[in-house]
Amino acid sequence: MNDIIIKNITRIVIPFAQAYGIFIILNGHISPGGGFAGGAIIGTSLILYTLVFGREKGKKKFSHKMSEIAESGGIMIFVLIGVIGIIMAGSFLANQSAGFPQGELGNILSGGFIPILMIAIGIKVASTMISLFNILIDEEKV
Amino acid sequence: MIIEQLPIINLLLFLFMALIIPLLKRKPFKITLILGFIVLILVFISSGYLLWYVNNVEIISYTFGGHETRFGIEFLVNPFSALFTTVISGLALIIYVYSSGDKTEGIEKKEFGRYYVLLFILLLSMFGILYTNDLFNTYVFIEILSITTCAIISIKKKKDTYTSAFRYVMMNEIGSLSYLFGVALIYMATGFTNITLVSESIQTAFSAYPFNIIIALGFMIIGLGIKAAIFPFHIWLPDAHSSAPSTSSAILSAIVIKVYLLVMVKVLYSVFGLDILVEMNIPIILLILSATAMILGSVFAIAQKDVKRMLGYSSVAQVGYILLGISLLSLAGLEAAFFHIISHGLMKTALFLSVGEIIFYKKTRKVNDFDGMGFIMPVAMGVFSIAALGMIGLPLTSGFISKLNLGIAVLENNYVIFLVVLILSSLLNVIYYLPIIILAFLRNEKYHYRMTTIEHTPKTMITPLIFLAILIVALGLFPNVIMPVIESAAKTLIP
Amino acid sequence: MVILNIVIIIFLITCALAIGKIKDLIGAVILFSAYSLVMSILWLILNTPDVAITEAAIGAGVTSILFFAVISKTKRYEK
Amino acid sequence: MKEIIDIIVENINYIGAIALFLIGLRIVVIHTNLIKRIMGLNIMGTGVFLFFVAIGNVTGGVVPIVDPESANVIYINPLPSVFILTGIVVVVSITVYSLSLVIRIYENYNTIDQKELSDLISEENNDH
Amino acid sequence: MKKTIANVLFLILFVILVIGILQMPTTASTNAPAYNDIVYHYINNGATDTNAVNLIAAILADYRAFDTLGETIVLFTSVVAVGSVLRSTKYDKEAKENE
Repeated sequence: MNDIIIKNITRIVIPFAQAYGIFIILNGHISPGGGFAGGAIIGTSLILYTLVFGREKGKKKFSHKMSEIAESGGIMIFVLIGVIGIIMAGSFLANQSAGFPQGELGNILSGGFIPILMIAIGIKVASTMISLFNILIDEEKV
Repeated sequence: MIIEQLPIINLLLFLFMALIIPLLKRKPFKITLILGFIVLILVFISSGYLLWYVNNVEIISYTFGGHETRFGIEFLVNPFSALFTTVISGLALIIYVYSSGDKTEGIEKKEFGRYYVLLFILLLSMFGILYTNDLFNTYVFIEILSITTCAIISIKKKKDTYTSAFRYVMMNEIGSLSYLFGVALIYMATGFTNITLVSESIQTAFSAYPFNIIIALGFMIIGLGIKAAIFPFHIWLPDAHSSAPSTSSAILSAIVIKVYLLVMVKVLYSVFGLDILVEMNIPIILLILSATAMILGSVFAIAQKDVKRMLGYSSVAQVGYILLGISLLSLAGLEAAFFHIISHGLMKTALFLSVGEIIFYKKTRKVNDFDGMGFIMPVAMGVFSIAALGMIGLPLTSGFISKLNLGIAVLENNYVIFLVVLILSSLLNVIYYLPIIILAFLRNEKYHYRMTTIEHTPKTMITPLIFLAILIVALGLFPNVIMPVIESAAKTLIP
Repeated sequence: MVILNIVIIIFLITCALAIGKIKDLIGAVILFSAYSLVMSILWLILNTPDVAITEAAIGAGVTSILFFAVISKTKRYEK
Repeated sequence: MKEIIDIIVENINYIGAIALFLIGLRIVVIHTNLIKRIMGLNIMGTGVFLFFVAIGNVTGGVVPIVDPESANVIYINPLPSVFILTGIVVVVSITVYSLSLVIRIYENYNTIDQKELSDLISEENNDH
Repeated sequence: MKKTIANVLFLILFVILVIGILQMPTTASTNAPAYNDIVYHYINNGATDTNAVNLIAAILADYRAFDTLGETIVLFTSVVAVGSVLRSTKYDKEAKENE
C-alpha cells in the first residue's frame, strides 16, 4: 500500500493504540479491561503496521524469534508464578498466602501477582495475534 | 504434602515438555525424545502412586490458589480419575515408544518437533479433564483437546487429511459449544460450576426448574456424544481416523474417544445423578443408540476395503459396547464399561500400531493386499491377529472378559434383547476380522519360503507391539488383578 | 435502555440471517464485523465492559482481518 | 397479547441468544461454503456468550468494580463475564486453525465449496 | 426441499427452546439462583482477598487463574497447530539459512 495519507495516519495512530493497550493491561485490576483486551489491541496495532508498511518492515518490528520468545515466555511467567505459590504456600497460583506484595487497594501496584499475570497474558495474546496473522498471510505452498 | 501436589505436577511436567521442545530445536532430536520418555515415565509412576494412594489412604481434593472449594477450581483425585490417568499414561507411553522410532508413518521429519509438542499438550488436556472437578474448567480442557486432536490429524500433509480435519473441527466445535450451553443452563439453575456442589443442589433445581435441567442434559449429551462418536453423530470418525497418521489414529481411537466417554460418565453419574436420569428415561434412549451403534458400526465395517477405515467403523461399534455398559446405570454395567475401555484401548492401540507398521513397510492399506502378510511380517501380523481375536471376543483375551462382564451386567438388568445384540455384534466382528487373519496366515503357500526372512524393523517399533500383545493376553487370563481398582472406581460414581 | 436492547437484538438476528444469505464473502465479513461491534455495544448495555472491550478488539478487529486475509487467498464469491 | 409482549421483552436477551445459536448452527450445518461455516461457528459462539451474560446481568446493577466509599449499590454477577473472556479467545483460536485448513484445501482442490469438494474426493476414490 | 425441512426443524427447535426458556429463572435481579452466596462472597470479600478492585480481574487472575492458564495454553496450541498446517518448508529453510 503506497498511499501517503494512510501511511502518515498509521504512523500517528499506532503509538496511541499501543499506549492505550498498555494502559488497559496495566489497569486491568482497577478498571475494566485486562490482559485479553489490551493484548488484542496491541496485536491489532502490529497487524495494522504490517498491513500498511508491508511484511518486511513488519518483520523488523516484530521478528519471528521475538514472537516465539514472547509466546512461550507468557506461559513461562504464568507457570513460574504458580510454582512460587506451590513453594511458598503449598498450592498452585496462591496469591496472598504466598506472600506477594499486596499494595494498597485501588492503586496500580496492588493485587499481588494479578498485574504480573495480566502482563503475561497481554504479551501472550499480542504475540499470538500477530504471529497467527503472519503465518496466515505468508504461508508457503506445498 | 507433596502427594497433594502430584496431579498439578503431572500437568506441569507435560507443559514443561511442550514448551521445551521448541527451545531444543538446534540440538539433536534424540535428546528431546529421551527427555519426553523420562517425563512420561515420571508421570506414569506418579499417577500409579496416586492410584495406590487414593485407593488405600484417602481421596485428594486440591484447590488452586488456596481458596475454598466453593470459590476456586478444584482438582479431585478419586479412584476413578486416578485409574484412568494411569491407564492413559501407560498407553501413551507405549505409543510414544513406538512413534519415537523416527519412522512415524505419514509425518514429515520437519514436523516431528510440532508433533511432540501437540502430543504432550494433548496428554495435558486429558489429564486435566479427568482430574478437574469443575464444569467450566472441563470445557477449557475439552477445547485444548479438540484443537490438538485436529492438529495431529492435519499434521500429515496429505490432500484428504485437510478435508477430514476440517469436518472434524466443525463437528468438534458444535459439540463443545453445545456442552458450553449445557454448562450455562446448569449454572443458571444452580449457580455452581463445581461438580460436587452441582450434584448436591441439582435435585432442588430439578423440582423448581425441570425444563432447565432437561435442556441442559440434552445439550450436554449431544455435545459429548458428537465428540465421543456415539452412533448418529459418528460420521466424522472413519474419515478422521483413517486419514490420520497411524500413531495419531491409535491415540484418537484408543484414548481420546474414551476420555469424552468418561466425561459423559462424569456428567451423567456425578452431575445429574441416577434419579433424574431414570425419571427422564435417558437410559432407554442411550441403550437403543448403543444397540444400533453395535450392529450398524460392524455392518459398515464389513463393507470397507481400507483397513484403517474398517478399524474406524469398528471403533464406532466398540463405543456402542461401552455406552451399553454405561447406560445400564448399575454397578456391574459400569464396571464392565470401564474394563472394556481399558481392554479396547489396549486392543485398538495394538491394531492401529501393527497396521501402521504394515502400511509403513508395504505401502498398502487394502484388505485384499494382506495376502500372506503373516509370513512377511510375522510379528506385526501376529500382534494384529491376537488383538483382532480379542475384538471378536475369543477366550484367553481381554476382549472375552469384557464381553462376559457386559453380558452378565445385561442379564442382571433383565435386558435379554441386548444380550442377543451383543452376540450378533460379536458374530459380525468375526465376519470382518477373521478373513484378514486367514488371508494373512493360511492362504497362498507361495510365501512360505520367506519364513526365514524376518522383518528388520527397529526395536522401538517391535517392543511395544509385543508388550501390547502380552498385556492383552495377560488381562484375559488374570482379569482379577485390576478388577478391585475398577470396582472402587465404579463405586465412587455409584455410592 | 430496554428499547435499545430490543433494537440491538433484532439487528443482531437480522445481521446473522444476512450473513447466511449474502453471496459475496467480503460483504459477509463486513456484516460480521458490524455484528461484532453491535454485540460489544450490547455487552456494554448489559454491564460487562471488560467483555465489550475484548469483543471489540478480538471479534471485530482480529477475526475480520483474518477472514479478509483468507478470502484474499481463496475465492470471493460463493456459488 | 400485552402479557405475551411483556414476557418476550423481559426475556429478550435469552431469546436472542437462542436465536443466534440456532442461526449459527444452521449456517454450520446447511451452508456449503467453508468460510461461511466458520462464520456460523462464530455466531454460535456469540449466542452462547450472550446467554451467559444474560444470566449474569442484574437490572439496575453496576459494573463489578468495588468502590469502598459508595454503599448500597448492586453489583452484577462477575462470574459469567470471566467465563466469556475465556470463551472468546478459545473461539478465535479455533477460527484461525480452521481458516488455515481452508487455505490448504483451496490450494489442493481449488474450491472452498463442500459439495464440489465431496464430488472431487469421491471421483478420486473411484479412480483408484 | 431439503432446506425447507431443515428450516422447519430449526424453527421447531427454536420454539421448543423458547418455551423452555420461559420456564426458567430468567429474572435479571438478585433473586436469580445464579446470584448465590458465591457471588456475595466475591463482592464482599473479593477485594480484600485479592487486593484488586476490579472483581472480574480478581476472579480471572486469582480465583479462577487456572482457567486462564488453560486458555493461554489454547493460544499456544493454536499457534503450533496453524504453524503445522501452513508453515513448513519455508520456515525451516529460513532457520537453516540463519544457522
